[in-house]
Amino acid sequence: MQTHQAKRVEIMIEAPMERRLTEALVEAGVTGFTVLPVRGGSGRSGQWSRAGQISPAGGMVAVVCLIKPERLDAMLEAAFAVVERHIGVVSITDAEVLRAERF
Amino acid sequence: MQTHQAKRVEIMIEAPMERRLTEALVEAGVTGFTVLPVRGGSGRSGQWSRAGQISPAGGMVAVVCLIKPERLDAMLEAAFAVVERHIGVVSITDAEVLRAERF
Amino acid sequence: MQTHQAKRVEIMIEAPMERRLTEALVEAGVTGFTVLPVRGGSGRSGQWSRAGQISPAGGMVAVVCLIKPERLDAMLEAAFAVVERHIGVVSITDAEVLRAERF
Amino acid sequence: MLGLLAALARSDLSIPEAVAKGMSIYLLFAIGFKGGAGVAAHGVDATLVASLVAGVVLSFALPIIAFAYVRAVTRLSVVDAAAVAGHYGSISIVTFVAATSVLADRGISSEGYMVAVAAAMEAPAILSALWLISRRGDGAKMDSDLWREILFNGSIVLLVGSFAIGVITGEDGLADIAPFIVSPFQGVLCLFLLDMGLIAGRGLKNSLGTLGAGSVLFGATMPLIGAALGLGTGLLLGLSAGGVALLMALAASASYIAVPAAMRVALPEANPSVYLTLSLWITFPFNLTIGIPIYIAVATAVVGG
Amino acid sequence: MLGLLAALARSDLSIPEAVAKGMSIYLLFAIGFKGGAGVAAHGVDATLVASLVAGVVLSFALPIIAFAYVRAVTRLSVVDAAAVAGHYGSISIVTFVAATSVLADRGISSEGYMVAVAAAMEAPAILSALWLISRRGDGAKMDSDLWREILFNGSIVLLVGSFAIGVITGEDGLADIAPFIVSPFQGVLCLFLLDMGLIAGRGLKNSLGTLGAGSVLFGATMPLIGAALGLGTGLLLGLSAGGVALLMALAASASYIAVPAAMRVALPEANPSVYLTLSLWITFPFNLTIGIPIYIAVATAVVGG
Amino acid sequence: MLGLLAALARSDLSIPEAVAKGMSIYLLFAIGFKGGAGVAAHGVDATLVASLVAGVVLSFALPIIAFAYVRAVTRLSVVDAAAVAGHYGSISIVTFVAATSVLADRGISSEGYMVAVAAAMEAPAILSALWLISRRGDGAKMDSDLWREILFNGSIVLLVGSFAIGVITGEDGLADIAPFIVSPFQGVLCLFLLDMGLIAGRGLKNSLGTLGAGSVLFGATMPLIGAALGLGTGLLLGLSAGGVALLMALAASASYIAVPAAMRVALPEANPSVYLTLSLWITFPFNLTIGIPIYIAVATAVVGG
Ligand SMILES: Nc1ncnc2c1ncn2[C@@H]1O[C@H](COP(=O)(O)O)[C@@H](O)[C@H]1O
Ligand SMILES: Nc1ncnc2c1ncn2[C@@H]1O[C@H](COP(=O)(O)O)[C@@H](O)[C@H]1O
Ligand SMILES: Nc1ncnc2c1ncn2[C@@H]1O[C@H](COP(=O)(O)O)[C@@H](O)[C@H]1O
Ligand code: NA
Ligand code: NA
Ligand code: NA
Repeated sequence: MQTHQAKRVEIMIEAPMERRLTEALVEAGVTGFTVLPVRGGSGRSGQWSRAGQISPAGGMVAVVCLIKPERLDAMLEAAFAVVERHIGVVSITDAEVLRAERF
Repeated sequence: MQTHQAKRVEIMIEAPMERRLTEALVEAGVTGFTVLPVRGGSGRSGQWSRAGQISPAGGMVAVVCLIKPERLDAMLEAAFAVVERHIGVVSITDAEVLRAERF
Repeated sequence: MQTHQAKRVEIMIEAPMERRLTEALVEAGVTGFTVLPVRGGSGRSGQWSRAGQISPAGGMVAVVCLIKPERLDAMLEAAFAVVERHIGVVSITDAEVLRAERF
Repeated sequence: MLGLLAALARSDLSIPEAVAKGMSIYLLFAIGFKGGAGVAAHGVDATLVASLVAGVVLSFALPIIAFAYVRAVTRLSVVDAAAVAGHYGSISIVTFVAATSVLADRGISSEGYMVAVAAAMEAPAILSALWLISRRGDGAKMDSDLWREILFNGSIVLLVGSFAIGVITGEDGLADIAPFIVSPFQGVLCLFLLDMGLIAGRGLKNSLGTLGAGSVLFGATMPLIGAALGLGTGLLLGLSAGGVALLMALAASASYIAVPAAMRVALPEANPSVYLTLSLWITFPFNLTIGIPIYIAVATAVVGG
Repeated sequence: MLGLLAALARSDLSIPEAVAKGMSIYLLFAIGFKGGAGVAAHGVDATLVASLVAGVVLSFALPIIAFAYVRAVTRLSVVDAAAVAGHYGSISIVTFVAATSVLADRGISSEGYMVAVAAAMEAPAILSALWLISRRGDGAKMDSDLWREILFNGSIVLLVGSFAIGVITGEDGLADIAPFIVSPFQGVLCLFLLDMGLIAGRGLKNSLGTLGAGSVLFGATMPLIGAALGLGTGLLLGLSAGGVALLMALAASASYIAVPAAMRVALPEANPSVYLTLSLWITFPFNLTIGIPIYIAVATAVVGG
Repeated sequence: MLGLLAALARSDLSIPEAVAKGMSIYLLFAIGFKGGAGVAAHGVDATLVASLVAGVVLSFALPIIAFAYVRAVTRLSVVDAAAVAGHYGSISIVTFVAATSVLADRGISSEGYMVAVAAAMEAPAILSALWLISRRGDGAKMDSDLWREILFNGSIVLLVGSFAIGVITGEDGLADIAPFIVSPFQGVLCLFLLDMGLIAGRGLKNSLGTLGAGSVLFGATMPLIGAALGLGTGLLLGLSAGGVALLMALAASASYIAVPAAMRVALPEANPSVYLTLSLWITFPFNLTIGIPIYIAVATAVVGG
C-alpha cells in the first residue's frame, strides 16, 4: 500500500493549557490533531491520578499530531512557545501515513 | 532484553465505524488491537470536542494495533477498505515488541 | 529545534496491575510516565469493551513512558517482571524529545 | 434565556459526556415507563395500531417533502439534501419529552402509546433518505449490520423496552418507582436541556456562518410543514388534543442523535455540519421555544381541550 | 423478560461506565446506611458477632465444597477450578441488594447487620482458593499489597463505612437523607440491573460456547448447595426469616467484581472467561430469577413468616 | 470520622470523575436556584448591591493580608506565596454549600443573594495575586483569554445562571422542581464530601511531608482571620445572623478548583502541591469540622439568632 513519510508528535500537557496549545497549532497552520484523555501519570512534579478529581487543574491531556516532515520545525516552535514555562513532555516519532493529501 | 521487529498502526476513526473496522481486522486475521477513547480533535472537517456530547456520531476512537511487519500490507488493505470513504487518519510506526509469540 | 534521542515504551496492561507496574517502574528509577485509559480491545483472550463495565477486572490501561535509550534495558526488565505472567503487550519505538533535562 | 445561553456558551461549563448520556437514559426510561403505565391504566385503545402505522407512514413521507423543499430553497447537493431530509422525517425524542412535560404542566392528558409512536417514527425516514439517493444511481451502502444498528439503536430499544415494562407492571409498578421516575423528572430534563443548550450554543457561532439564508429559512419553516401534516394525521386518527399536539411535535422535530450516526455510516460524503446545524441549532431551539406552544394551542383549539 | 434482554443485548444500548459505577456506589451506600440505621434502631443483637463469624467461616468453607464439586462435574484444570471456587465462596452484593428489595416489597423484615455479614463474606473465599492451589505446590503470588487491596477494596469499605455512619447517626440520620437513600433506590436498582443484564446478555452467546454442559450444571446447582448451607447456618444462629433468606442468598451468590479483580492479580493463569461466565452469566441470573424467590419461600416456611 | 476517612483513603474506593463533576454541577445548580428563589420570595433587599460590592472588596483585600502573613510564617518564595494568597482571597463553594446546609438544619435563615456574593468573590483574588507578583517585576502572563476563562468559568456561570433562573421563576419554579432540587440535596452533598475526603485523604500523607510547620499554622489560622473580616463586613452590611455566618465562611474558605486552574495557566512556576495542600488538605477540612460551627455560633451570638 502506498504510504508517505510523516512525523508523529505527541504532547502531554496540563488540561488548562489544552485550548492554548491547539490555538497555537492552528495559528501555525497545523489543523490536524487528536486529543486523547489521560488517566494519570508521574513526573518531576509527582504522581497524580484522575479518579474522583473535580478540578480541571489536576489533569493532563495528550495531543497527537501527524504532520509532514518539512512542517515539523514550525510546529515544534509553536508548541514549544506554549509548553515552555509549563510541565509536560513533547516527543517525535518517524511515521508513515496513508492518504497524504490529508496532511 | 530480547525484542522483535513489529509495526505499530494507529487508526483514528469515527466511533460509529469502530465495530466495522475491528470486524474487518479480525476477518483479515488481525486479532490483537487496543481501542483508546478520544476526547476531541481537529481536521479538515473542523474541530470538535467530546464534552457534553450525547450523540455517538460526534466522537472518534483510536485503534492501536501491533503487528508483524510481513502482515502489515494485508492489514492496511483491510483497514483501508473501511476508512476509505470516511474521515480519519492511519499512521504506521516501526516498533519492537517483547514476547513475539503473541503477535 | 534541538531534540534528543529517546525511546517510547508503551505497555498495555490489565487495570488491576496498574499500580504494581508503576511501582516497579518507580523502583527501577523511572519516574516519568503517563497512563491513558483504554476503551476496549482484542487479543488471544478474546474481545472486550468498557461500555457498561463495573468491574475493574475487565479493563486495561496503556502506560506510555519516554526514557533515555541507555536506561531502556533496566526499565524493560522491571516492566517485564510485572507483566510476565499477565496478559498485555509491550512495544518500543524510537523517538526524539524536547527538553532532555526532563528524562 | 437565549442571552443567558450565549453567556454560558462562552464559558468552559460542560457536563461530562457520561453524565449527559446517563441523563438521557433516565429520561427515555422514565417517559417510556410512564407511557406504558398509561396504556395499562386506560386499556389498549383501538387507535393504537392505527397510530403506529400512521407514524411509520409519516416518517417515510416527510423526507420526500423535506427533500423537495430544501432543494428548492438552498443550493445543497443531492447527497446533503437527502441527509437533511432524513433528519426531518425522523424525530427528536428530547423535543417529544419537552412537549410531554409542557402538556403535563397544563394538565392536558395524552395517549400513553404516543411513546411507541415516537419510537416507530425514528427509523423509516432513514430508509427514505437512502432511497432518494439510490434513485439517482449513487450507491449508498446499506448493509444488514446497519439495519440492525438502526432498528436496535439504544434509544429505540430503551423506549420500547421501558414502555413494555410499563405496560406489564402497570400503575402498581409506577407507584413503586414513582419517586425515581416522576419526581426528579423535571429537574433532570432541565439540566439536560441546559447541556443541550451549551453544546448548541458553543457551536452556533461557527456553524451559522456555513449556512445560507435559504437553509435557515428551511430550518425554521419545515417544522411548521411537519406539524401541519401531524395535525391532519392526528385528526384523522381521532387522537385527543394532547395526542395531536404530541404528533405535531414529533412530525415537526428533526433527529440529531440516531439519524446522524446512521448517516455517518451510510452516507459519509454528506457534510455533518449541514444536517447537524439545521436540526440541532435551528429546528431544535425553534421547536422548544416557539413550536411547542403553537402546536399545543392549535391542537387544543381544533380538537377542543 | 429474558427475551427482552436478548433484544436489548443486540442493541448498542449501553450505560456509560462512570454512571454504572456511580449507581453501584449509590446502592452500596444506601444499603449500608439503611442496615446501620436498622441496627441503631433495634439495638445490637446478641447474634451480631456470631453471624459475622459464621459468615467468615461459610466464606472459607464454600470454596472447598465448590472446588470438589466443580472438579467432579467438569474437566477444568486445578487452577481454573480453584478460581471458580473462590468466586462461589464470596458473594455478589447486587444479588444481596436485590434480595433485600424483594423482602422489603413483601414486608418481611431482616437483621440490619446482614450488611456487615455480607462485607465479611467477600474476602475469606479468596484465601481458600489460593490455599487450594498452594496445596498442590503451584505458587500463587499473594503479597501484602494484594491483601490490602482485597480487605480495603472499594465495595467493602463503602459498605462498612456507610454501615458505620448509619449506626452512628441512627434513625434520625436516615430520616434526614431518606429522600436520597430510600426513594430513588428501587429505580436505581432497576436501571442497574438493566445494565447488568445488558452486559451479561451481550457476552452470553460467545461465552456459553466455551462452557461444557458440566459447567452449566455446576453454575445452576452450586447456588442451591450454598443456599442449603446458608439455611443451616441461619437456623443455627437463630436469625429471622428475612435474615435466613439473606444468608441463603449470600451463600448462593458468586462474586463477579471483587474476586475477579483479585484473581487477575494473584492467579493470572486462570481463564477469566470461565469464572466470569459461570458467576455473571449463569449463577447471577439464576439467583435473580429463580433463586431468591425459592430462598425466601424456604426461609419463611422453615422459620415461620 | 477522620479515622474512617483514613481507612477509606487506603482503599481503592473512588468515585468516577464524571460522576463527581456531575454531583458538583447538581450542587451548584441547586444552591443557585434556591438562592434565586429566595430573593424572588423576599424581594430584592436594599443591601444586595452593597453585599456584592463588599464581597468583591473582600476578595481583593484578603490576598494582600494572606500574602504578608504567609511570608511572615513560612519561607515560601514570592511566587508561591502570591499563589497561596490568591487561593485564600477566593472561596470554596463546597464550604459555602456545607455551611448553607448546616444553617438549614438548624433552622437559621439567610439572604438568598449570598449565592451571588459567593460568585462575585471567586475571581478578584486572582487579580490581587497577580498584582502582588507584577509589583516585583516578575512577569505573570495575563492575557484576555485567561480573563474570559476566569470570569466565565463553569462554576461562576452555573451559580449565576441558576440564581437568575431562580429569581425569574421564583417560588413557583422551586415548587415545580423541588423533588429534584431539595430532596436529594443532603444525600448528594454527603456523597460529594465523601469523595472530597477520599481525594484529600489519599494525598495527605505525601503532602504533609512537603509542608513546614509554618505552613500548617497558616492553613489553620488564616481562616480565622478571614472569618473575622467577614464578620466585620457582615455587621457593617447589616446582614442577618445566617448571612453573616455565610460571609464568614466565604472569607474563611480557600479555593481549590477555580484558582488552581487559573494559577496553572498564569503562574506555572508556582508549586501546585503547596497551594493545593494548604487549601484542600488543611483549610478545607478545618472549615468543615471546626470552622463552620464556630462561624455560626459567633454570628448568632453577635447578631442575635
Ligand atoms: N518520561 C515521561 N514519559 C511519559 N510521560 C511523562 C514523562 N515525564 C512526564 N510525563 C508526563 O508529564 C506530566 C508532568 O511531568 P513533569 O513535568 O515531569 O512533572 C506527568 O504527570 C506525566 O503525565
Ligand atoms: N494530522 C492529523 N493528526 C492527528 N489527527 C488527525 C489529523 N488529521 C485528522 N485527525 C483526526 O481525524 C479527525 C478527522 O479528520 P478530518 O478527516 O481531517 O476531518 C480529526 O478530528 C482528528 O481527530
Ligand atoms: N497486537 C496487539 N496490538 C495492540 N494491542 C494488543 C495486541 N494484542 C493484545 N493487545 C491488547 O492486550 C489485551 C490482552 O491481549 P491478550 O493477552 O492477547 O489477550 C487485548 O485486549 C488488547 O487490548
Ligand atoms: Na420529524
Ligand atoms: Na457465595
Ligand atoms: Na476566602
